[in-house]
Amino acid sequence: MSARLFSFHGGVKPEHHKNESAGSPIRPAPLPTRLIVPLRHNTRAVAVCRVEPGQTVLKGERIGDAEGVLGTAVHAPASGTVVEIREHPMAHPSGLATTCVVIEPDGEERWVPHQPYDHLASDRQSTLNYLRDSGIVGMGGAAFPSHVKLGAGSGIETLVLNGAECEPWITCDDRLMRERAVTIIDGAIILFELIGARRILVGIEDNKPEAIAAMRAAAADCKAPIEVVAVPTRYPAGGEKQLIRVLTGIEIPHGKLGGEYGVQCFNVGTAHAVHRAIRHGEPLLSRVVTLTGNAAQPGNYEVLIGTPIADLLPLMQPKPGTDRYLLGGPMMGFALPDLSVPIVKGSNCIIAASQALFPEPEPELACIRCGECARACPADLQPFELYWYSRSRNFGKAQEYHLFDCIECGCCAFVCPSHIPLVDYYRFAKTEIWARERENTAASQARDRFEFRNYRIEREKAEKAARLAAKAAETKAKLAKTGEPVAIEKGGDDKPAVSSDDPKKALIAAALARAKQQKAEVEARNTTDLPPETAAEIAEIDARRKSLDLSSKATSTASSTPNQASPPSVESKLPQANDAADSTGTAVHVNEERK
Amino acid sequence: MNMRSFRENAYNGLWKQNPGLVQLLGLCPILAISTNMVNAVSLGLATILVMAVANLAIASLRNFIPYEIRIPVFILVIASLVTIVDLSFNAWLHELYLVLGIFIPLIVTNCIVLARVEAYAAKNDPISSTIDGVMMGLGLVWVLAVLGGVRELIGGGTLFSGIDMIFPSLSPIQVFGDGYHDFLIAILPPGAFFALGCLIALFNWINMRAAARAARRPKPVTAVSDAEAASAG
Amino acid sequence: MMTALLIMAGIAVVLGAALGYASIRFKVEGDPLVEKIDAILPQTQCGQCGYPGCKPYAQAIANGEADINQCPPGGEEGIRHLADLLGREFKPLSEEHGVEKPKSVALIDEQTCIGCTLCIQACPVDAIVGAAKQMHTVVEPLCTGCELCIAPCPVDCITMEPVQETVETWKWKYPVIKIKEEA
Amino acid sequence: MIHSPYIRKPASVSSVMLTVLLALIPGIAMYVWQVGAGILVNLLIATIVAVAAEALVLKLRGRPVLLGIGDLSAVVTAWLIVLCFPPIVPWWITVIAVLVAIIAVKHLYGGLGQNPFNPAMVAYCAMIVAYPSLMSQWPPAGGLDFQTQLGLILGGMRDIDAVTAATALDAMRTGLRTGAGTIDAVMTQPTFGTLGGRGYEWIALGYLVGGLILLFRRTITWHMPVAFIVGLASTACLFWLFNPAQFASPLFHLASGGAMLAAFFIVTDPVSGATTPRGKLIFAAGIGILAYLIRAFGAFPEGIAFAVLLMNMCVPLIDMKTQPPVFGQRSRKLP
Amino acid sequence: MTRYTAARTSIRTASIMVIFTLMFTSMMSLTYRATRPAIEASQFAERMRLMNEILPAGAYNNPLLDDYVELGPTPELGLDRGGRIYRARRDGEPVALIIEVVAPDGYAGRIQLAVAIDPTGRVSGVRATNHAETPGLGDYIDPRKDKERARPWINQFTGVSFQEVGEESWRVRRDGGVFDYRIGATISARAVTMATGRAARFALTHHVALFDAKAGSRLGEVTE
Repeated sequence: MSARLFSFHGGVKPEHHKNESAGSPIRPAPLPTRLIVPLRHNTRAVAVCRVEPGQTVLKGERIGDAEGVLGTAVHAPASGTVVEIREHPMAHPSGLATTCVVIEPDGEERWVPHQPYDHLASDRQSTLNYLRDSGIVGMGGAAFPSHVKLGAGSGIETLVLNGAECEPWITCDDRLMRERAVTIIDGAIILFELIGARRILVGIEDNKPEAIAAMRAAAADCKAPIEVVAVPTRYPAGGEKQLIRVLTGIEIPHGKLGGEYGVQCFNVGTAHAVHRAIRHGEPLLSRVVTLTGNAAQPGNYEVLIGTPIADLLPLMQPKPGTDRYLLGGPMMGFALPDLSVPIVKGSNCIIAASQALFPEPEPELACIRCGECARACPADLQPFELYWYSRSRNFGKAQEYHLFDCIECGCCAFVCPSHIPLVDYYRFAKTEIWARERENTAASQARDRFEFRNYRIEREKAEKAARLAAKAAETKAKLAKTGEPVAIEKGGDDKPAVSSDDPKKALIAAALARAKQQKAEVEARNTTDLPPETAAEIAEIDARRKSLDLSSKATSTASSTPNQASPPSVESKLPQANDAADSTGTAVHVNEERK
Repeated sequence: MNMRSFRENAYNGLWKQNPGLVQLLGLCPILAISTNMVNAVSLGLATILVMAVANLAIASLRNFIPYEIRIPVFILVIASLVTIVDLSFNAWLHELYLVLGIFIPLIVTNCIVLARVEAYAAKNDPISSTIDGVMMGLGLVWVLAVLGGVRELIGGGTLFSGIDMIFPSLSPIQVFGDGYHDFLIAILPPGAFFALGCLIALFNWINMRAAARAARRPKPVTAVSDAEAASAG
Repeated sequence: MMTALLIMAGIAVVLGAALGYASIRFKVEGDPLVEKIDAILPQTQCGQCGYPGCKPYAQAIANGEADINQCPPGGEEGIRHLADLLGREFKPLSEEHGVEKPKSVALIDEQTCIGCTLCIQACPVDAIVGAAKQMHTVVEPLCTGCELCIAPCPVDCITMEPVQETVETWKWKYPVIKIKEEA
Repeated sequence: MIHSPYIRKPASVSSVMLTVLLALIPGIAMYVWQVGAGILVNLLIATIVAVAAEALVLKLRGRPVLLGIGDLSAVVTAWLIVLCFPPIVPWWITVIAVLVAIIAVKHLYGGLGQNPFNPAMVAYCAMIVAYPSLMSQWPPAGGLDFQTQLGLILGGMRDIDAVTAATALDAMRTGLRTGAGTIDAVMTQPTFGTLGGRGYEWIALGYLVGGLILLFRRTITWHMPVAFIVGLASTACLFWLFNPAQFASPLFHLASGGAMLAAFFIVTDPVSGATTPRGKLIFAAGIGILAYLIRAFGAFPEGIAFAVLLMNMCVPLIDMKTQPPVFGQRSRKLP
Repeated sequence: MTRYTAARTSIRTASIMVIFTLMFTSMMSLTYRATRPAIEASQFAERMRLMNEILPAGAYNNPLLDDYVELGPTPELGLDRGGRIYRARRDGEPVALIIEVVAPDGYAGRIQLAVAIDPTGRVSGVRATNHAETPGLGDYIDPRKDKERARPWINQFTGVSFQEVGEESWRVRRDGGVFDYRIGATISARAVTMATGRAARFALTHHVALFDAKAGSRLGEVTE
């Protein structure tokens, strides 16, 4: 209890509005008529579907396999029948659709066979794979795969458990800690053992005294070095990096994971899910969601992943005046474009919004560079400069001012006296920059491929010329025997492609030509010139013969590309360019777990 | 040399490529001497002379000047001409020289002369080059006259002050009378920038309006009729 | 008088010689401008500009042979960038070279395709794979949407499909500044 | 579509500006008490002209007029202009100054938030350069009744020399330049009070009180006033220690001229000033130092306005070079 | 066209450059020669006009411009590199000294003045011969630019005696002296006034030595 606390720069203190829902215990939400389980977790990771429409699935049965570095598995949240696999709007501000598995639950809740997993007896990698196949991701909001976090870095000193829950209105973690402190602590100890940390710090904002008390009680019962720390209530103290800073003083730069700095952070919900997966063998099928806002019955519900949000709304009984629903907190959440979107692993809260609670912002005024935003920014950015450059589409400058360090926490827009939607400008600039990067990558790829194609065509021409030259030389040799040297020499000079003055080159050309000739003996000689002129004609007249004719040409083209002499740098450049694009993309997309 | 290219030269010099408002060349003398109208116009006239002669000289000699050393040669020619003008004024037009004396050598540093020599005279025949020099000079003169007049009027409440030094029979006009408090900043260097800025803004505004009107009208306006409108106004 | 002439002549000799020397010795070879223009062009290699690819068009712009408004895939934004780079005035896209279209990729109707390989030869970026008498497929990420494969196809089995927005490519909109007149 | 955050702090530009106006009231009250009510006439004129000019330009630019006027920034500019000017300056100088500030300095650059220069200071500089004589006529404290002041402002009286006096700074400068002797000898003139100009030192106190209100309300941060005062006072102190007979004391410099007004109301203008914390310190200290140098060695007795404009020009550079390290980029990674 | 080597190009450009230089430099020098007499005549006339403005034409009858003494550097008159003093005589009797004096403390730098003073210290006339004072503000020291055409400011010195006014009062009013100044432009007036005063004192103290010196001679150190 004597831990020294650090502070992060900036932050704001909005009204917390926790009391509305904090008092009601977690209740299970009723089974919906249809579960819509997205195969996509976030913008980057998509699971590979392994079920077919009409198939019967058991509760907890895997329906999607993890793919890629950031992939995790997807499971059926309830037993029933796969009705269809279709595009359905996902929980994303764009409201765009993604592939979802639609399951009609049979209500029998028949579990797939499962048993506890002994992580102490298994090697580390298989435990990580087990967690991946149990679909464990961060429950704070960004749904970052936990096995990736656990796999990154070694020599981790501190495991931080994030129970700060700093966004207003949200109380799902608060309730979880109050009611299931023991399982959370157990999950934390599993994580602790997996990464081999030396201590566990649980950070909880000091406006949740019941949760702190419950967690302390649970921590006191176990032997692991756990300390439950009350951190000052200040948004965004629950931001992963901010909480690490507050508890340990370590600052993790943008694009880096905590593992490199000897600290790793997990949400309390994640710890709970890890406990379920290891001790009970249950994959991640449900999560606690806060239903609150302009509602008669705000509360916390245990909701199956894939439950359409529309099905949850009756539980909280929205009051009249509700004009939209927010997913997530009011600082970082978004208004749902469509109420049929399903709850996913990162959905922590649904707020019924009304004009009284969340009024329309006042009209945007000019920025007066008062610097309030810079004072509130927890990432120590200069938001007004970012705004200036994003607004004028000067994206290079915006990046110079560390646009991508922005965590979109909304503090700047919260304090802005000119009511500028600052974060919207940053989001706009970020997606615009990504789009441009994609375009540039595509353009340079196209340029390289185009140049390579030109090079290839040139080479083929040169080879043809060389072949002809070799033939001519042969004839010349033949003729030389018969004694007509002068005329032949002229003939040789007429081919500028092969410089006959260099004997070595001529030798190589001759050799090439010989090799080529052997191959070309089966080839039709005039194919290069043929297609444009006669294509239509041939197509009409004799499809069969034409295709026969061309088939040899096509195979020669295909075979010549990879096999023959390596072109200047182009081939080697291509894969590299792709790799670079991938890695920048990855760095850019790494989101932070937050609530 | 036909009428058409003469009109084009005139339109370019007086309006479209006006050295003071569009090319923004020779800002140093423009800003420095436009404190009153008489000084401004007088220097403008001297500039016309230099530009016309320099363009004529370079256009005549252009085939003998290698590309590599064209700039030193141009400057040499211009500087010599300016010196000759300076000396001649001093000897035979001494009254005018007293007013303009310190400004005439400034013409050497006026980029507009070098710019026209480089951009036009080095590529065109002597006659149209001379006309170009005169027209560019006239374009500069009217800008200078407006600028000098405005600054003098606002800054001192007078017009044509100093005219008595050139024509002793004439005297300056006190436009606002004795009670006028001189708005000194107009005559001081900042005033030159403000006045030129406003003039450029006005110029652009007129052009934009003309373009908008031309776009509305079904038949596009030819350059020649615009030139007439410009020289008339 | 003589002294003045001699001094001037001396200066003239030195400067003239230095400039002449410099003009030969420090001549800059190559044209970085072409690279800069090429970087702006969209690299669809569609040839709508009248040149066989983006690089030749860049070369032509740099030489002053082609205008900056001949690239429909680059669109208005591309023309604006070129105008900025070259210090020219913006002008609308030249109609004879085509119109700006949403970005599309070619799609080969697999039922109709007879495997003639004509489109393979037409593709400037080798984005179509297949062999004779085999069905061909467009490698979608590589396709620049140049439409050059459409004309050669004898059975008209290639269509251009606009690229759909996905969650990955979705962009936040520019915040609309709402100015509300009060009272 | 409105995006997050969906909640906002109840803050607005107009409330900031209103606080600034309220904080100016102690200084104005002192002004009326010590020098006379003439200043109120000019304040009224300036306010009306500023609001009218703002409305006109907004209308011409097609911007919402009421929203623009409602932010009160034009009124703040107008008040600051008047408070920098001699209180008996003819009404038309006030009008021209306000028009210059609102139209030329603010709106020609794009309106509120876009002007690189402090409008009030540009207006002051333009007027002192354009009308140096009228802009140097200050009424002695308590020397003129309201009737006379009104006559001077509205232009009835011409013989202005007879009723005015030099400011403390001007008298100090002239005294030292004409070789009238040392600081002590000059300070015996009736223009001087205990610290600065007689009467005017009370006004400075009024501004100080207002400034403390702003600090207390967190409308401004401590950086700029402190850096400005330290910059001015320490430079003055350096010269004063070097030669106390020829250079006035730091206290004199703080109490005379517009030092206090500048410290809390002028250098703290957010639009044209530096914004990063370190940048604020450099910016304001730079103004203090330059202001002293112009006062002591320049052509005009008061140098704050010129110093502000000079430092305004450096703001982009200062802000660029003083960006605080972003989260995670601090040199110390571990505490 | 053949390709030139660096050396050949250098020789070619250098020779063309020399031809042009010689051509135009000769043109310049010819013009210079042709215009020199006329220029000198104009300059002479100009100087005489100035002299006659501060010294009535009939007041002297010696060739004024030839009757001068050269001064070495004289800080008292602000002459860093020396100057000339012309001596006006009528039938051999001293009438006035015309002193070139520089006021170093003008608003915009140095103000050059020509001051005519009779041996008793009475100023006969003052003219600013060269200055850069602010147009419209400080340039009233030049009577041609003075808005008060009827009563130019600089004419107030005419006929004023240095001895009568006294050194203490030879200042502008603002500094406690007797001379007028224009509101807002005290510095110019102050500079001219003080420089005129210094010239008058110089003339008063040194007039014997100055009138006695041989025409065209150079006075190194002026002594009593």
